[in-house]
Amino acid sequence: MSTSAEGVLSVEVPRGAFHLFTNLCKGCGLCKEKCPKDCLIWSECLGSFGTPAVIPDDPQNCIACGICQQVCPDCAILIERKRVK
Amino acid sequence: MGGKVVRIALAGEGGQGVQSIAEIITEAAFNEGKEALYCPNFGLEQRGGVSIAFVQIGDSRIGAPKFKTGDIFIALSLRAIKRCRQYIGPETTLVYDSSIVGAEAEVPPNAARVMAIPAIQRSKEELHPRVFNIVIMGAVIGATGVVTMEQAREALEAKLGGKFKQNPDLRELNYRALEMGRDLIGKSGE
Amino acid sequence: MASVIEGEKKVFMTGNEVAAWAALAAGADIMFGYPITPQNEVMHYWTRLAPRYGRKFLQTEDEISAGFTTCGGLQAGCKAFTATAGPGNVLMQEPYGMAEAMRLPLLAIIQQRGGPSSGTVVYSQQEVTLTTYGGNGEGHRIVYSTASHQEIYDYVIKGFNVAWKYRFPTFVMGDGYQAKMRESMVMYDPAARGIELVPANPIIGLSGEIGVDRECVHLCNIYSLEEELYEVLQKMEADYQKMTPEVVEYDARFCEDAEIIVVSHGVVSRAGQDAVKILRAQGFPAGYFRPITLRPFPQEALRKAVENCKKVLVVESALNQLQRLVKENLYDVALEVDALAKPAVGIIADEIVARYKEFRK
Amino acid sequence: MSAAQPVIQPKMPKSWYKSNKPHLFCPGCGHGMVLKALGEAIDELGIQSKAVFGCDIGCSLLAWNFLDVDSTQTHHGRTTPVMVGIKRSRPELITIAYMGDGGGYAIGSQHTVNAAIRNEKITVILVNNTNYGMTGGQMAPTTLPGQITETTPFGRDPEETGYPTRGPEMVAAIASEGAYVARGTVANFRQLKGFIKKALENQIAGRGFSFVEALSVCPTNWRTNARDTWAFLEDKMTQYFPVGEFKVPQVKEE
Repeated sequence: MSTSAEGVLSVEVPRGAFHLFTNLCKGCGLCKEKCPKDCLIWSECLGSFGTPAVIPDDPQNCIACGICQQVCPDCAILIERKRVK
Repeated sequence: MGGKVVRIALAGEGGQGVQSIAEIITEAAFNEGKEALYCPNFGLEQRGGVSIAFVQIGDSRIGAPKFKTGDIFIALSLRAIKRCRQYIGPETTLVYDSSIVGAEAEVPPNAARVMAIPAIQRSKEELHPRVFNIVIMGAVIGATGVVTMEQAREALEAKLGGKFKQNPDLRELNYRALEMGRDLIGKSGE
Repeated sequence: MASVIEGEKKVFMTGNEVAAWAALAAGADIMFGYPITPQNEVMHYWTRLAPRYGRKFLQTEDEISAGFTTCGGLQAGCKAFTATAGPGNVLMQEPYGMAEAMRLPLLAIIQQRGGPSSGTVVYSQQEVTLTTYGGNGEGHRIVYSTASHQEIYDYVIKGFNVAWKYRFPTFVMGDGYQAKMRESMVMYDPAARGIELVPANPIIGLSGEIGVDRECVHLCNIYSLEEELYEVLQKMEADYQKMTPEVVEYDARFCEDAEIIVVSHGVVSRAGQDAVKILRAQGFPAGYFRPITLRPFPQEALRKAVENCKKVLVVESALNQLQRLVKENLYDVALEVDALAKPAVGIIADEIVARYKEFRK
Repeated sequence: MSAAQPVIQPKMPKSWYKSNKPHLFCPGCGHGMVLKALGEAIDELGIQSKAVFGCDIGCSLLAWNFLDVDSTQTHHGRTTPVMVGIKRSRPELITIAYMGDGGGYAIGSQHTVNAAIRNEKITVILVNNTNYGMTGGQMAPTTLPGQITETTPFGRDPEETGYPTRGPEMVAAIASEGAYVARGTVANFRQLKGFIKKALENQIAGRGFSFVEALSVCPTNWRTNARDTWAFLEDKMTQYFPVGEFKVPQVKEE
């Protein structure tokens, strides 16, 4: 996991990368509940409302399906997918 | 202010055509270059009740749209006399149709002059019951001289020209009704 | 836009018809309306005339909607207008408020009827308070009170111009008599009389690509902080005060040596003027004052008019509406104020003359 | 991470106004999802510069500067007539009336009904979260039977207060041919976006009134955690408010 100066939490996952923009995350947890692998947990980093931001528990569990990105009301999550060769 | 303003109130049952008479007379006065103001009483009586038209014709700008008492008051029904007696004063000539039963008892004693004219009867016998209101219009013109007969005929033409075209006999009928009304009052508007 | 009236044309028609013609001549693009007596014929004539000149109309589900569709049309940059009366005027206070707040050049023709509630469909001057100060604001509106068909025509044209120039909702307020009665007046092409029509322009739905040619527009109508709104209102009031001397109108006659000044507005001022002439002819030093704009009120002019007089006689077809405005604007002048107040009833010159003489005693 | 690497940007619709994000809606509020679906639909249709967005009062007012689109704030319940006024005056504009269930089904219900009947060529997006959010969670026309709100502290009793308004069903019943009516849910983003896009396309084609109700969530006033929020939407609300298209214009094949 890396945290950029802009407050982006980035996690390399097997099929790509999970990015979370802490300045946008309000910690609602809707994404957490929708994750089909149930792999999102509250991280140590705080979001814009001072609540914890989400992060995959184990990068290996994240399949980069993009559902968390889709349900986020604040566009705080970005899933980058590697091109399948 | 300036010259004398003639004030005319017409009252009748809805459908008797008092508003049309007022409209045609004021239109004629306007065409003659006079100042005219026609104010309909469009109260709740608009449908099924007493309909009143207030007409003022003069040489210069007319003041308030309504007036207290008219120079001439034309009543076409008993209810119209009862309801509108407030517009009859010591300077008012009251004209009503002689067929109205019980009218005499309702006539305010202060009217300057009272004339009962057989407009309904004569129009029915000699012309057509439908032109009764034109007979009344002739009576108004006869009594007040606010417009010339020529202008009245032109205003009629403007209002009913379409019907006259379809049935030219109607034109003659209306003209005769106009003259009948004037003669019933016994005064010439020309 | 082809001119609606060629040259000058003397006509004999109802005030509602005059209003529709005036809106056409003023370059109105679209009318939104809802039936209510005695305004209906404004819509009737408009719907017959508008298609000839490529203008539009929508009959809405109620006056609230008619007012708000008008607001939408104005934001989109069209000369939109509406007409209403009585209870409809009450419902329209809500959209008028939006027009006030967002500085939309709304023009409404009001034909006052008797109130409160459904009252009568006939006549009154009881919508003065409502039209000038109705709504949850400070009455940043322009209200013309007309006295004749000529004025309905003149002030509807002027009203559109003033609204689009100063961006305050503008009202041309007549009444049931003026709506329904017929009298002569002269219609004209505003351009032929040198009246330039203020062009309309959109404040939303602008041309150009967002992010390339322009920024997007976010029109705000609700503020989070009291201070924010205060600032907006301060600016509004400052603009209004600045505009006032340019817009305010009145008619004053025989006031210099008058002992009692008859103050009336709208159609009643016709009787007021006649009464003063009668009184003068009889040797009474009567004066005549008529505010043409009820908002902004011709305060300065009225105060000047009453300088030498002892009493003011307010005459209105309402109980205490013009009177309230008069008293407010003469608040510190030592004057006796009396009223001939006949709510929802017409007033004639003789009554004013009689009241004047009584008041004089 | 090397310095040459571009800074990663969140994937917001182009038609979102970026500088005021994070937006003002509460954590977990469904408005963000509905407006994301709308934003993406606007982007895909390329109508950002000719759309006019009008928002109601209630939580939807917070959307007044949400989009990078010409926008206007109206009054409670009055967004539909304002948008009708704009559309009637400037038919080339794409007008979007954005409101909540209170605005569209209670205080402004006459405008919803009559705009539908007149087949006004505007798009209405109505967010149904079963309560009045902005004012603190009172009963809305859409509050479910038994649901507790600030003004139904013992649960909504249909005997007292009637049953929830089924808006799209009503609109579909009264709108004429050419209208498009659907109900989506923020739980099915792709479908919701599809409905909104079709609704806008319907306006662009000038066919008629288009109306999309979006079932949404209000964790703040529902006082629910994320799990219960989804559960209320997906298990309770959809039972009463079926998702799908209720009226689709018959488009003639050329």
